[in-house]
Amino acid sequence: MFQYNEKVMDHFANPRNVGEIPDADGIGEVGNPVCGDMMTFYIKVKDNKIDDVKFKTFGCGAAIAVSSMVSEMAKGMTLEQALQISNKDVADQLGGLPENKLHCSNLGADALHKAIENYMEQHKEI
Amino acid sequence: MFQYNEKVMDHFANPRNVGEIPDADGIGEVGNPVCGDMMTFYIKVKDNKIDDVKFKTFGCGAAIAVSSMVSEMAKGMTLEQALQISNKDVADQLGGLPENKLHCSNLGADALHKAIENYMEQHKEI
Amino acid sequence: MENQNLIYLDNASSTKVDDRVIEEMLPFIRDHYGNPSSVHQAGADAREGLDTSRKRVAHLIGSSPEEIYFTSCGSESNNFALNGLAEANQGKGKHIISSVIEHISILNPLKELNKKGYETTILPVDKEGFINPEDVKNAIRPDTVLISIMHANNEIGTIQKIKEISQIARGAGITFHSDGVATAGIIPVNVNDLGVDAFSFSSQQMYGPKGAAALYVKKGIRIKPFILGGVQEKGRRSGTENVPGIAGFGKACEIAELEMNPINEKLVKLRDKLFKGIADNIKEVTLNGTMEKRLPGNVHVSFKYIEGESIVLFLNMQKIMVATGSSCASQALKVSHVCTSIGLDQATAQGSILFSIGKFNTEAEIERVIEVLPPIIDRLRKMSPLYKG
Amino acid sequence: MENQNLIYLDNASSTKVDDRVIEEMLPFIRDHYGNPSSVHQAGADAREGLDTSRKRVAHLIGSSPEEIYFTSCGSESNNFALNGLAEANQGKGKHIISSVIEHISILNPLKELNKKGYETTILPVDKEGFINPEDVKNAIRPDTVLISIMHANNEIGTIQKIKEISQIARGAGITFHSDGVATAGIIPVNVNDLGVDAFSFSSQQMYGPKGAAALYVKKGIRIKPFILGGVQEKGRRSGTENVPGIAGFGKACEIAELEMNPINEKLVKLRDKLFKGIADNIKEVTLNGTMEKRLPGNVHVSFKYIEGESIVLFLNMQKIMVATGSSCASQALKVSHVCTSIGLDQATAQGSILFSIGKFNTEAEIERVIEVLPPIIDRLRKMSPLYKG
Ligand SMILES: Cc1ncc(COP(=O)(O)O)c(C=O)c1O
Ligand SMILES: Cc1ncc(COP(=O)(O)O)c(C=O)c1O
Repeated sequence: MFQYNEKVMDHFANPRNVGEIPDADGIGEVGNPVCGDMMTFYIKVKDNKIDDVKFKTFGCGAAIAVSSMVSEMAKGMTLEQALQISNKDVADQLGGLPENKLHCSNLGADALHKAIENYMEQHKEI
Repeated sequence: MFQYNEKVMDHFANPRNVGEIPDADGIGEVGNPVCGDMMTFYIKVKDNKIDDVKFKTFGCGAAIAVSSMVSEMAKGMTLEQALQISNKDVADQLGGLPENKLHCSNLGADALHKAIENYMEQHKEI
Repeated sequence: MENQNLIYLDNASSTKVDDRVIEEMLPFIRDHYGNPSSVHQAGADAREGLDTSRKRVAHLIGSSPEEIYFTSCGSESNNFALNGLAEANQGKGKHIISSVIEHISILNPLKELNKKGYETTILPVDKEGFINPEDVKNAIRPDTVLISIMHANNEIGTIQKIKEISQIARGAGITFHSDGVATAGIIPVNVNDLGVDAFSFSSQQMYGPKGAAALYVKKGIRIKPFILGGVQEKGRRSGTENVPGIAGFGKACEIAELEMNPINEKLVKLRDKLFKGIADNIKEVTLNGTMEKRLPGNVHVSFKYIEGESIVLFLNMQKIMVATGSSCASQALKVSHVCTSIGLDQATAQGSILFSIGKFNTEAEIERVIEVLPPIIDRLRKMSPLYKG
Repeated sequence: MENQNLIYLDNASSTKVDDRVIEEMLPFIRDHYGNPSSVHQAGADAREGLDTSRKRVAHLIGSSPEEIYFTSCGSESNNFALNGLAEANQGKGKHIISSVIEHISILNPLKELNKKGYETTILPVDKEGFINPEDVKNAIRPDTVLISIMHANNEIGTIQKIKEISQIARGAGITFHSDGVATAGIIPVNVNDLGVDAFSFSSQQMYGPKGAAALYVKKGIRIKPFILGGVQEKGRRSGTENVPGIAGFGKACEIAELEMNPINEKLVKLRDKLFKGIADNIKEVTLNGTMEKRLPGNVHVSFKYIEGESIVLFLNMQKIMVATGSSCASQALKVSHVCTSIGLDQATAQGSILFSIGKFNTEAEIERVIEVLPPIIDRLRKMSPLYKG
């Protein structure tokens, strides 16, 4: 039994939305090399919606697949909707992750949320 | 590797001199059921020589082979010669015994000696 | 040695491996040689062998796969259980209850635990080999942490009243281990029915390969690891797994579960035929153990006046393979403690023979034994100084 | 998975079993199924498998057969050695010296010994992975009972100066154990030359089957038994022996002894070719370990800015099987302690890959790796937030 299912392997092998957005509206970073996974998310926001999203990930198969899946899920969502995405939703969308990957590598939603928060801080309408 | 060599197995399968001598000149007994081996030796003595020897043995393959070999070795020997036979000689004549059989089962010479001593006690010439 | 015509009646010591088990093992010897801990496909293939096996092994005894820890042999499972359960629960106390009739891989670790400050109560058995559950009850102390009573005895075949004993243990809140090496895969075992918290069993007694065994540990029961290192077997039994052996073990469990009933019908017939054949043709024979709750293939008898190893050797010359409890035949040079524990005197114990019938034995083989045995016994008795008949 | 065209470069984790080894095992799986402790011929046939193997295993390391104790895996040998040697000699004291670079089946038992009141000095290594013999000397105390230093490291391949260390140990009258799982059967080992009192090694790292390993214990050295029960392995490691596995282990030792030299000439060539191919085609790669005293098939590198498991997975898609020390790929979720012990920073350690070349690998396979690897590294780096290049 291979540790990752086919959907995870597909997102790992062909990750969607890899890259940076030079003029991103929000940037979010989670993880560090000690735990083995790091993700940086970039978003462009238009009309309170996620117009574009890109990521860069240092990490294992799960981390890359999770990043890819989150980016795909988030695109087109309102910021509020995107903030609702949980790490568990992402794992579910991927058809499940190995037990031992659920904690360390499944941080994609957190990275996305950080990017949104980063955007919101810059655009606080008082 | 079978634990006993061919010579031992031959003496075990076809033991020489099994039986009792009803009018034995000497009887020697060694061992007990606790250690798993018991031997009784019977001798007939003529002109200070072992004229006939028989044994009965309760015991393992080694014990039976040893009894058979001792009986064969002793027949025709003077009593003095027979008293010289050591348990080690018997094992050697058998081409060797397994290590763990050297102590408990290799008592044939002792039984023979006891039979000779038993004869001698009855025939003490003062 | 040519195996043709060999009559193997020592199935309690080790069984012939079922061909279907060998087929299951071969791909794991030849092709799936990866380490189950490896990330790549070769690792995954090996891991799959472990996973499949764990499910099958668990199914045989009615446990969940997560409760199975693979080990290398029954003795390891027993050592793991005793040390692991005693030490994980020593906060509660240091008293252990077991029985005289246990396998040496229980009795010797208990002696070692004695040296480490544990106290042990070793219960006696009656002449049929039963431990009295009342004795267990009476032996319980406030500081009792562990009870270990074997499911069935591998020599005389007596099947213990494990359910009664486990109820007593449970009632007192004491962890209960049972050595099931002689029963799992042979007679029905369901760990929940039996009420055990831990259960040792092994592959080679059920037509599986040597080198694989297991310890069942009920979820929630604390146990100290036995081999420390990597996280194999959840870190409780580290070391690269014997994948082919474990795969074979799993298959053996699966087969055993499916085929146990018809096999046992056959074994009981052969057993009873052999019993009768011996009793009808040979005098002064003791049938040891009990008739009611006996392992199906077990014929354990004592021939008076003669010693077991020489019987084994004469039978061996006829290509009949059996076991004896005689001291000469044991590497430790001690007569079987099981024989003496049921009250056999030393001489009778020395003459004990175990014919353990297995699924590959035939009626013709049993008939051959009945034919060959009497003259051997006669011959040895005529050679024996104890025999006056 | 089809094994065709699979490029297996994870020989440090487990090796493909040599066909001749399988041939040696099969009769012991199929025909000689007796228990080696049994008196009859079926027992003798199995025993002969053990005896033959023990001679071959002993011969490989220059010991006598009586000094070999069979176990089930390298971890068991290490646990046995540490616990057994420490406890048998605890009259002398309770201090043990070892190193940071040892396998976890050494480090974890040492932690457990700590809990039992032993003190441990865990020596550091330099950036090539060497333990300084002077450090060993300086760590010795009057109550030091045991020194355990591995022969070669299974990850970075550094071969320690065991002779120098054993001389220090011997000079101080301290028992010296070495974990030789990564070396026996791979590079020449002679226990007398090395001067070790105990030595762990295993079958599956030398083209033998899983489930068999050994501990050499020099005659006269006291060691406490590991598994208690019957008198198998002189009572120090009880339990029915994995006869087919052990027979295969013996054959693997025999083959290794005969063929080691030409194999290693080939391995060194392939290793150096792979080294060069990687260094020439990929930037910011660290070659870990040392060039002089390195295991012949070992290519351990760290690719900066990326994580190991994803490299392993991409290579796996190309049917290339390798290992990584990254935390994500370890079941324990920790980055390799070996990588950090030689001073790699965390990020670099996460990107470490071990290509372990074995005797079945070919030059064409190495060339394929050199071709396939650079675009994978490139792709992952382009995905990495750490890579600015
Ligand atoms: C140096 C070293 N020691 C010990 C072991 C443990 O061996 P096993 O996995 O067979 O228990 C290994 C395994 O890779 C090793 O490389
Ligand atoms: C009841 C029982 N327990 C434990 C064992 C030990 O098993 P192993 O020899 O596989 O270590 C045996 C072996 O015959 C046994 O019969």
